[in-house]
Amino acid sequence: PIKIGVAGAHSGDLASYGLPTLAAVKLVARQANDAGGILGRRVEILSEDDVCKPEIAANIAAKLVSEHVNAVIGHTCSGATRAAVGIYKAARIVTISPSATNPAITNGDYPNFFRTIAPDNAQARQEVDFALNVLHLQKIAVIHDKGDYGKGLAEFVKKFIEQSGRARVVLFSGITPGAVDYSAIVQKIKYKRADAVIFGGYHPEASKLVGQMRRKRLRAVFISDDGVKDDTFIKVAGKYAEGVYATGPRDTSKNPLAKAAVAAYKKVYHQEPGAFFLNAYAATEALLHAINMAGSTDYAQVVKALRHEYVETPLGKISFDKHGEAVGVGFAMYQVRHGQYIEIK
Amino acid sequence: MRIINEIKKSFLVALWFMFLTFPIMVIKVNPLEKLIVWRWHNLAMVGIASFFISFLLRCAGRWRKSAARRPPALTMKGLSNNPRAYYSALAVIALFSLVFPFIFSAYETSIMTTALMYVILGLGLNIVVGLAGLLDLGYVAFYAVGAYSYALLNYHFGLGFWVSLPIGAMLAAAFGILLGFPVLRLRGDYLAIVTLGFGEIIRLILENWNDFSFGPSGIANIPRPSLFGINLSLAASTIYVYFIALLLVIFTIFVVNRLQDSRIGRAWIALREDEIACQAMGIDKTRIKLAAFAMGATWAGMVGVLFAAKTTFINPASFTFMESAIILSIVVLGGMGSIIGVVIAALLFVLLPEYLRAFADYRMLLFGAVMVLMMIVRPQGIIGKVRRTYVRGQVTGDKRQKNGIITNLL
Amino acid sequence: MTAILKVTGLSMNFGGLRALDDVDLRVEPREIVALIGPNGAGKTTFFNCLTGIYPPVSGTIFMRASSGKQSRLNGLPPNKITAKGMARTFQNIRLFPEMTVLENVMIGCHCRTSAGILGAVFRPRAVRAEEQRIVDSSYKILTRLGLTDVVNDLARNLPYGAQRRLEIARALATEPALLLLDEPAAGMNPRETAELNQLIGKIRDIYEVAILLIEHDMKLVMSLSDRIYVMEYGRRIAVGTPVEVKKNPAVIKAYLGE
Amino acid sequence: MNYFLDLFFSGLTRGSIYALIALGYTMVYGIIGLINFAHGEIYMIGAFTALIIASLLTVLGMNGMAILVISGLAAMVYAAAYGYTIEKIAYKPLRNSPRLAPLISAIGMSIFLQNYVMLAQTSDFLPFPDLIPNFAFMEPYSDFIGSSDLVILLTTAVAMLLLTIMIKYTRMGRAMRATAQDMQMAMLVGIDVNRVISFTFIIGSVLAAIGGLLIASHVGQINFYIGFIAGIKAFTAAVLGGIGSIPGAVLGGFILGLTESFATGYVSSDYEDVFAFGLLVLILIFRPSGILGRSENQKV
Amino acid sequence: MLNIFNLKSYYGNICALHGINIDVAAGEIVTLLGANGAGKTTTLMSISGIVPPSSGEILFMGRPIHHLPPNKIVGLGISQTPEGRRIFPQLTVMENLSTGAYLRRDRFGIKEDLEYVLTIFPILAARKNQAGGTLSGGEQQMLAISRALMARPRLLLLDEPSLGLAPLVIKQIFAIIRKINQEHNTTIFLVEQNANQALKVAHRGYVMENGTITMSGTADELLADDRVRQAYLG
Ligand SMILES: Nc1ncnc2c1ncn2[C@@H]1O[C@H](COP(=O)(O)OP(=O)(O)OP(=O)(O)O)[C@@H](O)[C@H]1O
Ligand SMILES: Nc1ncnc2c1ncn2[C@@H]1O[C@H](COP(=O)(O)OP(=O)(O)OP(=O)(O)O)[C@@H](O)[C@H]1O
Ligand SMILES: [Mg+2]
Ligand SMILES: [Mg+2]
Repeated sequence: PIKIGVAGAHSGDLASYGLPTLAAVKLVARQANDAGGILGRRVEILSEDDVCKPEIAANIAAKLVSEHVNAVIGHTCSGATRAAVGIYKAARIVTISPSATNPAITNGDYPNFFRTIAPDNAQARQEVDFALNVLHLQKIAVIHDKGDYGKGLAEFVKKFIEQSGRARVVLFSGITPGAVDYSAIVQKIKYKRADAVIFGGYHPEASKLVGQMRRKRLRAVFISDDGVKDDTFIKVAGKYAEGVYATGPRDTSKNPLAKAAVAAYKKVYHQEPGAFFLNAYAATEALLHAINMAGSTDYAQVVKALRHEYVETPLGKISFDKHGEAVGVGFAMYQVRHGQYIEIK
Repeated sequence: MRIINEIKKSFLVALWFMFLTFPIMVIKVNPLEKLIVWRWHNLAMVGIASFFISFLLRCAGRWRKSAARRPPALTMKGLSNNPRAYYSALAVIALFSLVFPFIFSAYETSIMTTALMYVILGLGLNIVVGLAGLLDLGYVAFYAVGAYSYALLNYHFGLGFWVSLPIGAMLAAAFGILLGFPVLRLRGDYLAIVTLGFGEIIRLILENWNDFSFGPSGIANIPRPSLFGINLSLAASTIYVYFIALLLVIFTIFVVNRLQDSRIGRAWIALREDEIACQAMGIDKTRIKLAAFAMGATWAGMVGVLFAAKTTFINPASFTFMESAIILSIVVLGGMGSIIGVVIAALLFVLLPEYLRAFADYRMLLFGAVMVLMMIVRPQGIIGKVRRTYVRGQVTGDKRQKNGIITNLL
Repeated sequence: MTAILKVTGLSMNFGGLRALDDVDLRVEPREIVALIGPNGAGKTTFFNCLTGIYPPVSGTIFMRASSGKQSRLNGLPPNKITAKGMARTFQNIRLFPEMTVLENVMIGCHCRTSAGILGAVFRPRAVRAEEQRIVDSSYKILTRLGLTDVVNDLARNLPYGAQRRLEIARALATEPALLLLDEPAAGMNPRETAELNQLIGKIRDIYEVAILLIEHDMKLVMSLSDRIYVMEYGRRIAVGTPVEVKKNPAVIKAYLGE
Repeated sequence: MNYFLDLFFSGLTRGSIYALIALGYTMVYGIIGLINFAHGEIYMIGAFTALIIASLLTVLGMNGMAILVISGLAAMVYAAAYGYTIEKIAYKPLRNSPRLAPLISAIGMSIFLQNYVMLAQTSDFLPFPDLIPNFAFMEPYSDFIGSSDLVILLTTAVAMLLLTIMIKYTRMGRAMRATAQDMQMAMLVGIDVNRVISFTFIIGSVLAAIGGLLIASHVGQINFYIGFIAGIKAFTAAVLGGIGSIPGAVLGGFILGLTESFATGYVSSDYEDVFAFGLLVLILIFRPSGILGRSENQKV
Repeated sequence: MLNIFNLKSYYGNICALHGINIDVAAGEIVTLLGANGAGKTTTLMSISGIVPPSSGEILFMGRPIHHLPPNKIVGLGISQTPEGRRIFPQLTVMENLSTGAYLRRDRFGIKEDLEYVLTIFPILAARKNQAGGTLSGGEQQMLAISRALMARPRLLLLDEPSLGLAPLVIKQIFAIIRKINQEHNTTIFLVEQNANQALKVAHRGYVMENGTITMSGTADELLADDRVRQAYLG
């Protein structure tokens, strides 16, 4: 069989970002197996929980290596990924993360690493360009959730705004995820007279933050990232979600593959898929496709196939560049209008 | 008749649990979609499972009651009284730990290394909690200090593992004293919350002070320990790190063992037992407390350095309160003050979740349940502590004093 | 001065309560002095002020060490006071219950020894010798107090009377010049009390300590003490030899009855 | 000045949230001296139960007020049942054990309950319906204090008052205090200690459920992990005010909330928790048993 | 009134009572003497249900009580003044007294008893609102006895009531024991170290050694017994 390791946070506070990935891989694998497997071989999944902790990730990586997995989908968090990817590299195992966005991972050290999500700097660039060029904002508050994803992104946002010289960062501040109330920071944003908030982080904090902003009649523009471009955000934030901008992969809503993936998920789990579900779905499809194209699970062949073969995924027709970044995902800016993310051309 | 009674009781328990778990186990709502899924099979499962578990526990309880009195606390006395058995057991363990990395996979070696690291952490915290009786819920802070010392010293000054090891230990000790000062007057649970806060403060600083610690994205590419300047392959260095950990464990056991039965160790225990009497015996409470914090922290700092070297990447996510809680659990489950107990508990606590991986999703659920269960079965810890006994050395005096009547004795 | 302990004008408050009110007291070398008075008179509080557990609000405490040096004890922490040669037992027994009897006494030697952490780890010869000395002297004290048979038992498991004796042993291990005993005979039956009576006398003779004693058992007090201080409501109401005190009408009214 | 008031009211809201959970912590601690780490999980289970029942009722087509009342009652009943059961399973067998054993058992319980809810429900965040109505009369003030803030504030105040009265003046309250001070002696005067302890857990859990419902409604979302963070903060608040003291828990909650709010407003939200814990250390240095705590000065 | 047959009690593995037999008739004062650690306190705790006996029987007015929880036993009319007083330190004197009457519902009777104890211990009336923990030793002892009386017991168990008290107070306490017994016809089971005094107030006595009853008889018999004199009267 073809063994795919799925490593990520499957318990603890970050489980909601790791479990959808696991579900996605399972769904894709089941589809492949139902269709007779890949290269006639069954796809088998080994799931491992790293709770987003580097040391556990390293141990798990050693475990997956010793169990001779052919490839790994994961890890969820950048930190865990960075602790594990070197071990996979030494064992020549392809690793595709649906959610690790730290730019440092694709700096060339790890030819075995790929990802189906835009790195922090790319997303940050897009957000800043949009804020400055399209919306012509002047005073921007940059808020983040103190996590490696959110804060990493926010750092880039701040840097790009300052480099542009056309706007000011009036506030750069982290909020504590899970805190029961964000009204103090909302008052501060108000006090600083920011005309926009760029938020780095995930949708639970974003919906809490935007909700409190609007309830306190703070109408500043809210711009956020891929972690927020998620239907759950709209449902949780409800009417307060209206008008929020978020970056995300292009045209997923119309993509039939994406629709099918979400439908398949709902059928099994009776709920909306969580964060990074489509990224993970795409990662798995890309992986299986590459193995199919390579005709074997040989490391070099698969890497080559990943780099050169395009594959249709819920994120679009993608391939990977030499750093491992997905090409063809095409990022766009979205806005919530009438309870839906609408792509802004 | 009795059995029927028991069945009736178990039945009631089952009913209670079915009621208890009803909304959460049976109804699954999807408020987004206004969708409701009823999972009645779960109710049946809960009912049946709780019936049988309750019934079995009842029988076990009855059996336990009828079977004499409580079994005597497990102590190492039996073993240590029998030197031959003791030394042969020791030899077997030594041999096993020596060949371990060569007969098991890199993964198992890696896990075992983690376990050994927790042994040291447990023994270190044992000094603070077990011996000195100071409840510390922020022990992980010192661990973080050690790990970041190595990572940063290496990043900025290129210092190697072996140089950083003592530095990390000393920095951690300094932090131990730093924590010790403000909490000198605090007792029991007030001490616990302040140490918890201290642990959180350290983690938050690491998370927020990017210029210093690189924030939540952490520090990568920390070199593994080198062997006389040679850089080892991944597999070889896994084994190498294992042996370093083993060495540190032996060193820790040696030191802690000696400390326990020393003048300072006795003062720690006296402090734990009765602070006022301890002072009245001429013990300087302040110094002895600070010494305990510093000594405890030293080990955490050392393991921190090793940790950074083993993982090659660190970020603040590794140093959460939960980590402190696990280390504390190791100490308590091991039997406070008992070295072997702590060793066994550390192995248990690290290996158990690993072996529970077989249960995939249920891993942490079972882990929590086992934690509760272990405490109920052995609240005083796996190994009861035995105080050292002294045989009469060349004590001056005579052998007349046998009977207990005071007046004859003087 | 010759007195080993000299207290003048000692006062102590708890909130609004004046627990000690201008108390004077002195103890000469090798003297046994008793402190008696109704419940709540402030006797234990007096001990607590002497040993540094409570800081007195006013008054002075002077103590003469065996070297002849006189020092003021006010404001010192308890451990320093013990180091200066004052040791005590507690009214409610405060042993270290999870330690063995011998270890309890060894703790008493703490302030007369010096091994530190490094010494404990490396165990140089000096430290080993010191440990041996601690064990030996502790053994010796225990032998003298008739606790030889239980040296390796946990203190918690001792019968009450033995615990009281162990407290005395532990205090003796600090090598005091002055021993403070707080109700040593409480909870003992008359025969045990009689034994204790002899024991205290012998301790004085062997260790050449002065003893200050709080006790409600008049038989013990009258037969042991050289002098008696009587307190009521934090104030000293009488002082004198046993015979004098027994006849003092104020004492009879406040304390002895009849 | 206005900014100051804004921050003040933010802190008040946050503080009353902490206080509401801290009350349960402090009650349990007061009686058996246990830091009940599973208390946060009871709060979470209360919120989840409320969500489940509320969603059920919404689907059945009920209207606002009825949903609030029924789901609130369900949350309280279930939280109480969980609190009661947890005490029986995880703490009662350890009543005469070393002090730390129940603490570890509580940590284990907390891990268990989190994962239980995660597995039985979902790891995702779920939107929590806005059960607290928006009062029209609060509309002009909503810049700095909303309806839900007001409701939480009032609930906390009422809960504190009722509890204080109950503990001070009722027979059960006296039994609780007696049990807390000397369990064996309480038995000797005829107090059914088991019942008193169960009762305490039930009251604490009901409070947690009320807190869970109100806070989840205020925040608008829940998942299985919300209890942990809220629990730690509430625990800190309880200690700050003097653990075991009912008014202390509320005072501690407010102080903590205000500190965090002002730290965010005038310094930086990055370090709000550092300020919170820093203040805790500072206060405990000067008052080692919390602001309103009784000093444990035992008579020597 | 109270019959104990072959009672055995353990602490963990340690056997504290090796099968003892004791009978107390209604209206009697019976004293239990013994050296430290003989098991006197354990006997009382077993009667009260705090240390549940492992075998044997305890009958109270003919009814077995050895399997009942402590609160039920108190409900039947047995209350205890335990060793070391065990005052609730943070409750006021009045609150301590009213916890004594915890199981009673007869307001009027409670009030009556309250007045009664305040007349026999007038000092408590003066200390009414003071926290129990700050009372002096003697006051605490009086409070402890009063608290037990507030349950209006049929059988009062007293564990070393004279411990740590001034001579004057000891005399008072023994006088009051006699008074309670005579005026209220309360049966009293008294554990004492102070054997002289105890035998003077008691009608009968038992002597306990190492967890077994070694002697029993009327108070006068015991006072006259040489072994008792030597071992306990000093
Ligand atoms: N820590 C304290 N806080 C408040 N009051 C105290 C404290 N310690 C003692 N007291 C009070 O001070 C007074 C003197 O108490 P102390 O213990 O010194 O009496 P004592 O003479 O030793 O009596 P006894 O013979 O009963 O032991 C008493 O009224 C007591 O309640
Ligand atoms: N909690 C306990 N755990 C273990 N052993 C105990 C415990 N309490 C008492 N014992 C032991 O049980 C025996 C009987 O003790 P008990 O307290 O009943 O004696 P006593 O006759 O009341 O003595 P005293 O005069 O000291 O009050 C003693 O040997 C004692 O060490
Ligand atoms: Mg006293
Ligand atoms: Mg007794």
